[in-house]
Amino acid sequence: MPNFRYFPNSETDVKRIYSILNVEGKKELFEKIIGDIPLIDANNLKTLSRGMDELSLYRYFEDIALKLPDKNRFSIFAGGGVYNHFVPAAIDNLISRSEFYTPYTPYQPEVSQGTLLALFEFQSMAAEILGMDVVNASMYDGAESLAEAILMSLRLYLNANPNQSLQNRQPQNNYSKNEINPHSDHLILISEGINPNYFSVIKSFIGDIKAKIETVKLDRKTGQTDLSDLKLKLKNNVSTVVIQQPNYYGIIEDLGELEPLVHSFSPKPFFVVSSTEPFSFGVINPPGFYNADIFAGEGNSFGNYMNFGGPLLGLFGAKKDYIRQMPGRIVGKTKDAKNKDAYTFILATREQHIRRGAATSNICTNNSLNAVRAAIYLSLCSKRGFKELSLLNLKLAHILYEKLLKTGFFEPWFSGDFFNEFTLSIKNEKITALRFIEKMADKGILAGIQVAESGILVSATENNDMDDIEKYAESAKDIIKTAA
Amino acid sequence: MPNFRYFPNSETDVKRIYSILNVEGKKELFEKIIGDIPLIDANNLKTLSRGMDELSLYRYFEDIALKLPDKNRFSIFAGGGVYNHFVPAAIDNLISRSEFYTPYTPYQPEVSQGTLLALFEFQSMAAEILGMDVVNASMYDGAESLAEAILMSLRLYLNANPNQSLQNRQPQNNYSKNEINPHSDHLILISEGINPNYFSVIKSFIGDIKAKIETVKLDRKTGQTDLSDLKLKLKNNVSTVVIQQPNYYGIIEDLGELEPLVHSFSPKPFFVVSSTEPFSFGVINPPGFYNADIFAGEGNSFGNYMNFGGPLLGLFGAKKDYIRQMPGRIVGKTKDAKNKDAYTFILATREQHIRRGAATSNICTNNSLNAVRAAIYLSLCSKRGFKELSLLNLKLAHILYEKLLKTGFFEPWFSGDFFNEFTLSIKNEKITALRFIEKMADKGILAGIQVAESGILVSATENNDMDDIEKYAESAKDIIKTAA
Amino acid sequence: MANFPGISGLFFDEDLLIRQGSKGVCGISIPDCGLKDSELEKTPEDYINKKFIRKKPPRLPEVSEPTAVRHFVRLSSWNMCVDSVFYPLGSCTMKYNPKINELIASFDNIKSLHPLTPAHLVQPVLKIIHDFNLILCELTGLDEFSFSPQAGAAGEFTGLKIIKRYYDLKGEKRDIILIPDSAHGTNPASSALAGFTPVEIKTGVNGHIEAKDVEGYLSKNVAAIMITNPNTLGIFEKDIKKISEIMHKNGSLVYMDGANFNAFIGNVKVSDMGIDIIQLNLHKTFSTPHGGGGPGSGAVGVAGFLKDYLPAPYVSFNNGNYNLSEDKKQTIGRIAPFLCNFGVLLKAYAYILSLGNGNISAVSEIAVLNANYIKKRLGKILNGADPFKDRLCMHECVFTDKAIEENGISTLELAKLLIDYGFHPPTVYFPKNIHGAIMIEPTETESIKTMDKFLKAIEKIGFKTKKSAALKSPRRTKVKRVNEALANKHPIFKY
Amino acid sequence: MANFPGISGLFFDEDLLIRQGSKGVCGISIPDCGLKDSELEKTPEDYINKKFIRKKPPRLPEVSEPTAVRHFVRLSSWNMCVDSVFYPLGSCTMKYNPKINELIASFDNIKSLHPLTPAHLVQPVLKIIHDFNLILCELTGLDEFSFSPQAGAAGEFTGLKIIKRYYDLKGEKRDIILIPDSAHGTNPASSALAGFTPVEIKTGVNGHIEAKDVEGYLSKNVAAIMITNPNTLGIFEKDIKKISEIMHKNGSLVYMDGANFNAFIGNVKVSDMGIDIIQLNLHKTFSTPHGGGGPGSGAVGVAGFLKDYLPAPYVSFNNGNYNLSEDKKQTIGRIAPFLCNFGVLLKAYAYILSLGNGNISAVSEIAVLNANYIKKRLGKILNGADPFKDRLCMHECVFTDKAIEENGISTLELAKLLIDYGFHPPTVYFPKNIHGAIMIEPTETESIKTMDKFLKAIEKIGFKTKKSAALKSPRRTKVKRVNEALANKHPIFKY
Ligand SMILES: Cc1ncc(COP(=O)(O)O)c(C=O)c1O
Ligand SMILES: Cc1ncc(COP(=O)(O)O)c(C=O)c1O
Repeated sequence: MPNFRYFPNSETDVKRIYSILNVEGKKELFEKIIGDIPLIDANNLKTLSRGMDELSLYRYFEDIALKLPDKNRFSIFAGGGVYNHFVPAAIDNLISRSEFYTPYTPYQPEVSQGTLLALFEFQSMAAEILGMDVVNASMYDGAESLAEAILMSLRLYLNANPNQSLQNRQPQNNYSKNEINPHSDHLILISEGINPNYFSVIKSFIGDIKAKIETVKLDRKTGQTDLSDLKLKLKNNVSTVVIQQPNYYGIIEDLGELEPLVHSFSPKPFFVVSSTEPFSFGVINPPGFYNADIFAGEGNSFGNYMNFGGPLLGLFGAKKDYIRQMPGRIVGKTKDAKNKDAYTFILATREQHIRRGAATSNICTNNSLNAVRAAIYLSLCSKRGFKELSLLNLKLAHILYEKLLKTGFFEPWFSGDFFNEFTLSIKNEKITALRFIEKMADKGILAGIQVAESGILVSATENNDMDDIEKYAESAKDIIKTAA
Repeated sequence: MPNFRYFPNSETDVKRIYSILNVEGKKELFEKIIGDIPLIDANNLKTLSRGMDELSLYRYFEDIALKLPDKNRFSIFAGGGVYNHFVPAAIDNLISRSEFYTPYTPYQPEVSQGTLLALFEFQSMAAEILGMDVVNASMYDGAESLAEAILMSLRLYLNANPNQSLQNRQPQNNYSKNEINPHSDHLILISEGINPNYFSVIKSFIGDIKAKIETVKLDRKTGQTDLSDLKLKLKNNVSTVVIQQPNYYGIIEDLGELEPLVHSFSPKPFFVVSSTEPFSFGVINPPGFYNADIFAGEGNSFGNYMNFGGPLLGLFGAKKDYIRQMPGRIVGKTKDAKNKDAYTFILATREQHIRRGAATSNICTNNSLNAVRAAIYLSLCSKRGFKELSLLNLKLAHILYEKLLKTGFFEPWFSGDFFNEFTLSIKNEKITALRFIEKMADKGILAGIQVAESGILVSATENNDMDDIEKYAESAKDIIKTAA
Repeated sequence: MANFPGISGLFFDEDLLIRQGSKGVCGISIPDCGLKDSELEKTPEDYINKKFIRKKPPRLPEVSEPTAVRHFVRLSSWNMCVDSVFYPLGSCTMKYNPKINELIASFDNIKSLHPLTPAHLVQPVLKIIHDFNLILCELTGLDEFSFSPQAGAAGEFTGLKIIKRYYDLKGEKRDIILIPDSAHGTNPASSALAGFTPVEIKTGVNGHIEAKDVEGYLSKNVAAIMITNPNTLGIFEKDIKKISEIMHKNGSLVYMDGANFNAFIGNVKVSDMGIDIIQLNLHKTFSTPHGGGGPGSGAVGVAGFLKDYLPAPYVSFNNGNYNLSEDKKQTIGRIAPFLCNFGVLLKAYAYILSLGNGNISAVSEIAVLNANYIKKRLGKILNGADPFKDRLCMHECVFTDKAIEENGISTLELAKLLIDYGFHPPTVYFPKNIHGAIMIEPTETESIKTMDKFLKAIEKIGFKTKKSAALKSPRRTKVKRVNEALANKHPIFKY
Repeated sequence: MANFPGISGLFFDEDLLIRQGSKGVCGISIPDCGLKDSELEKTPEDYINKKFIRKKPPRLPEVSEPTAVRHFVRLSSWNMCVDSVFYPLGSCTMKYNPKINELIASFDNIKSLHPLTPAHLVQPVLKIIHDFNLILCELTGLDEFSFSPQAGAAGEFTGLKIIKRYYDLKGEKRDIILIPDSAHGTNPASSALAGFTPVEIKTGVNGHIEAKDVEGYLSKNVAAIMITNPNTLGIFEKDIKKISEIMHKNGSLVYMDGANFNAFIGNVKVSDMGIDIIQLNLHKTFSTPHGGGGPGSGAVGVAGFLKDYLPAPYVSFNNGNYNLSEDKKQTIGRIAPFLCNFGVLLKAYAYILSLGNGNISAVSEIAVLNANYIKKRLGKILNGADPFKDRLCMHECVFTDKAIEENGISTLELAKLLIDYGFHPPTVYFPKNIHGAIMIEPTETESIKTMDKFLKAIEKIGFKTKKSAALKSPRRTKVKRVNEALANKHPIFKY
């Protein structure tokens, strides 16, 4: 048995256990347990070296980091679902406390009040920002959250319209009836303004059930979901309408127009709003303001790093009445044996560890730590800071937008209002969006995301100052002008 | 009153206090207190800008960091009192815990047991490594520690030889007699092997008292303190002999020969050993092994960063009998009211906050946090790791030494054994050590420290691997060969 | 020190932050980003239609940075965690989370990487994912892993989707997944989510599924068996090879829930058990911290014939370049919005590089030894409570409440009493097929010394504790027994 | 929540690490640094003379990384700290330590900088030191600062050395330093260390030194007065200008202990008080954390005529280049082995840049307001205990034990009882000239809400606590009242 820095037992300790167990050594131990399945000799594993001390490991990854774009010299104007916001130092300091990052899920509330209270505060603050009644303690990310929101809307729709439920929904086994994934053949209307990756994830989730997806067009001019197309597609079996706010192209949807349309239809479909940038709700009206039934989106902008795309922070909110159909954990306030305030998970009977096959979701491990980061972040921002930062994002994006248009090399895709993200097309056919992004990257700028041959989605956050913005405009001009 | 992120009181809160105090505003407040001294308007301060949000501040220092040698591409072979050792990640994680870095000195032991126990462990481990009876809870750095050690030796010498004390040592005032700084005219012998910066600090400390300093030569061949010169200089009024181990030039001193000489002289001088690299004591015999009376040196190599030279970690140890003359804080083990183990500062009557002008030192704030870092570091190293790392340092330095000699462009200054540091001279007169260091720096190597026109002091630690060492040798060859 | 780690000490209570505010106070300063004064003065109305503009800002706390920091520092102190206590939560593999891995994952250039950065700029990152795949393949004997799934349950869902698609494309209608009664709740839930009907099969008396029992459940409707190995009783599924054969003969697939991979990593390959699909919980076996609930990473691996079903995108390697590809013909599609939980995966990768082939097999060896040490010693203490007395367990062991109940102590009370002794309780009342289950997983990063104290505590609790004291437990904690019934009766989910 | 933050909770006891080891275990792995096997096998004897080689390795713990980490995590939880409690330790300025400053000081390229890196490579670092000097000069009105001193006491020593050298070079033999009785212990100790004889002068009834009293102490032997302003009673030395005049007229100098600079930073310049030399404790006024005892930084500033006496080296600026220079003609020499405690200074610099000229004066304004709020309210609660009832204090206030003693509670007991209420005690029994002194410094980073709770706690302690309870305090802490007498009788200073 090799000694290794993470093993507290010495060779002698290990020998002692072997002798207590009356087993001679590793070979006998495993053979006794696993029978005739062959043992491997790990020493022969070819994909691994012998092991690494900490210094070598540090140098190894340091080398890797040095080969990546240098964070401190690379301006990021890409959004598309993940935004480059600044993370105050207090968050990392607090989250690096073992008590936050090394416990398990708070199954024993008496020794987990810290995480539970932080999550309760997260739920409360997120609910305020979204204007929703109730927000859960996190989902994986915006996409998974939205897919689960659609499943939930199907369940709700079935409950509200029992006659619309399909054939046999009886349990075929000792699990109670399958509630996660209703076997309905309803129609889900999804705006084309939804993030395309989210759309893919939804398809993966919905793919194996009877429900169908139809998309609702965007207005070519404004970039908002087309009201008349929605009207056209609102049929009798539409269970759900999904809108992203601001939408993938950065455009602020007119939820005030969309929602009445949806909710006045009968049988009433569920109005599900998503967002990849809830920072927008510091400036624009939140989903709850427009009577959204469910909100499901991404909360990574709140105190989390981009992490090359994960882990992120799935936000999930709903109207109070729907709480029992929500997926994921919810922290509630209660009392302890001495009648003092205490926090614990509530409504666990929705969840897989109690309800198993009939749970409202399969989610178990979620993204709690990211939610705690968000709780710290929003606390630091405070009421005033959140609003002001949001406004700053709005301004920076608009300044960049104006500057880019002024170069004469860009054309806006849409006329609709936007928050901190917008879509442009490049006016020189000799250079594709992809090539443009590559060329810009050579100059230390991640210019955005390609959304069409010549279409580019650009965002700005407080991490982009006027120098960065000027540099973007100058570099873009140079590149497009000289493209041939 | 401006709102600022570090101020929890709102404008209203501040107004409330003003009204409670019956004061109108800032102007009145300060004028009432300070009378006719003019108030300044901070807004007009020219050396400051308006203030910085965290993001701007971060970017500001990030910019500065980018202009410094990139730690990840710069090999450091400079020692000379501060060594470039690797710091395991666990240390930073633990030290970043608020409970370690944001308390004050543990004046209230009941709420400071964490720091106290950690310091007790530090004292214990440092005492083991140095072979000394007792080590205190830290000094500022090796130089200050050594200067205080010399003062302590003077006090001890006076106590041991009361007839040798000078004229009137009576208190002239209501402070008890001045013990920190004995007005003696004794002689302090200091080996020329002492770090020159330490020597300067000692001179600053000793400068205003009657004691005199004389240096003891190094043997030109071995680089060790010259026994015959020491013998020559050991006179009746020598209170103290100071030797650094390994000495400034990296040479291991033959303490086994020096100590008997010192201690057999009568009246007996105090044998003070210093070190800037106590990592050596994983391989070589520690000061205590040679019956050192006091050890005073630098402990920064244990889990601390170089920090451009500060804060460092002053180590101070002594024989048990001398504990009451030691400077600085000492943690001791005791019992609490329920007879359970508890820790607290002991022998505080030595210290300035009790004894004021008659304390054994003026030190108050010390370098506790650096000592706690060392405690964590030595715990992680553990018995085996400390020894092995020490040996690794020895090997790397010797391999580098051999490689450099092999280039034919270097000549050793001394023949004595060394640990992880050695002195060479450059064999091409066309290039000075200074120029050599500059040229090497251009190649990403901090080659060492200039110790003479053509002399260079070079060290190696576990942070220098064979690639770095090869690169050093190759680059050195190129530079010296082509120097003209 | 005390005989047991649990003692009483000074805590600091803390109000909700929303109650600590003062009007206008805020814990950040807003950058001006170089905006001109004229721009700084502008309002939302200058940019967007008034109808969109939020009038009532969200009611967030109004606190300074010091107030917020003190709040969360105090909160944190109310948590137990792996770094503060022995945390033998069964089936959770609460091993030590190495600090160097946290440091590496927090390197600026890594944590601030946008997922849609062009591939040629992120080659080293793609290479990590590519190489980690090869390592997991060699460790399991399977042929390709996808890192899309964000946690174990998502991995199960992904695996089941693959099964679904496999049969769909084969034109076979199979909608049953066989799942042992000891399975984790996510197994049936994921099956249902993927559109299957989970059917429960009973564990045999020896603590594992008997091959012969499986036969009874078979039909042409059975798509797969979803088997946790070792199972949540800590018992190795001895018949696994035979079960795989039976399933394959039935035209069905074998899914293994690999959450307990820590039990044999580096010593046995799952390919040798006939496994077709597995998910590995990197946040368990591969040491990434659990974060008080997440995030995780649930890599899914498959045998060769299922490679083309894996989610999009994946990292391809062609002509010396790594790329994000979506060209798998039968892919089940996208599971996550971006490539993977890279921030988690990276720590797992650093962990496996640290261990290397020289130390990896010792992980499971010591994990199994430690669990058996507890099983053996606790089996003596809790006489009659070890349902599998004569068997060696793997990484965890499970006891009934028999012995303690005879002394009037319930499993729940044991759990709460252990807290006062300074230990996190084991997993309790799971799996369901063990009466009052107490499920203990020590992991390889705990010492005999620690386990001995834990065992002593259980002995004291089981045999020297009065019911009245048990009812009042835990008594040292900040909050005493939490009223869960009340919490559910009147849900209060925000302030 | 509870009315007061102090409540009881679950702690974890922890043995000395040396008792937790197991033979051969170790918490690091040794790199091979690319050494060949033949080199790896070598022993010390292959390199150095046998006589030097240590035979018995130091007896250090033998523990794994998890064991060490858990140990120190547990230890840490036994500490009170600014981030967890109100810490109104008088004259210690326990303000909030901004996290961003910690982050900046831990940037790789900064923390790993060798002090002897050639100057042309470290220009930005030297510029920081240079610029910080200018800022401190403008804030104080003095003409140059040295950053050599490692803490406040070292700053005092440096200042006193300057005084010493000044008179030596002038050929005047002056060896007395006048020091008020309320001065911090370091003042007389530093004076003695610098070769002076400290002479104590009495504080007047109004809490400050009366100019007329100073006259009585004057002689040609008086080198300087060393005056803390505001003094440790929190009282501004109202006569300071006059005292300076008197001293200067006597040919003596005026040294100000600037540890309490937080009281008027940004509102008053010390040059306007006639100060010749000052030390500023950057670890107090400038927000750098105190680290449970240190490190600190005690920058020393002087008026123009003393610039040439400052320690070596210093940062010079010539022809666009920053350099380390040692060319000051009358320099007292070197105080520290390298330039300064840069790791501390940098945080202080970041702090002052954060505040800027827009916020800096609010620091002292709110610090003074908060202290006066406590003074006023507590003065009512502790009737008769405020020795300077009708005066405004500055950053801190001080009370006698009169009111509480009437109720049988001593200052020490008040301190220990406050702990149970969840507050760090104020500084107690200092300064000596106040009976049973209770010295409270809230700083500007605490809220009225927090102070109100603290005041309520004192009220309860002073008037509703039984002596028997007081004697047993603190009772919530891990260890109860620590036996300091025993500790000193039989010193045990290592395991
Ligand atoms: C056996 C088993 N399977 C699956 C899971 C689910 O994994 P996750 O929580 O990562 O979704 C768990 C986690 O507790 C488990 O123990
Ligand atoms: C008034 C005063 N002067 C001097 C000092 C000494 O400063 P330091 O502890 O940094 O040496 C202190 C520190 O407590 C102090 O309060």
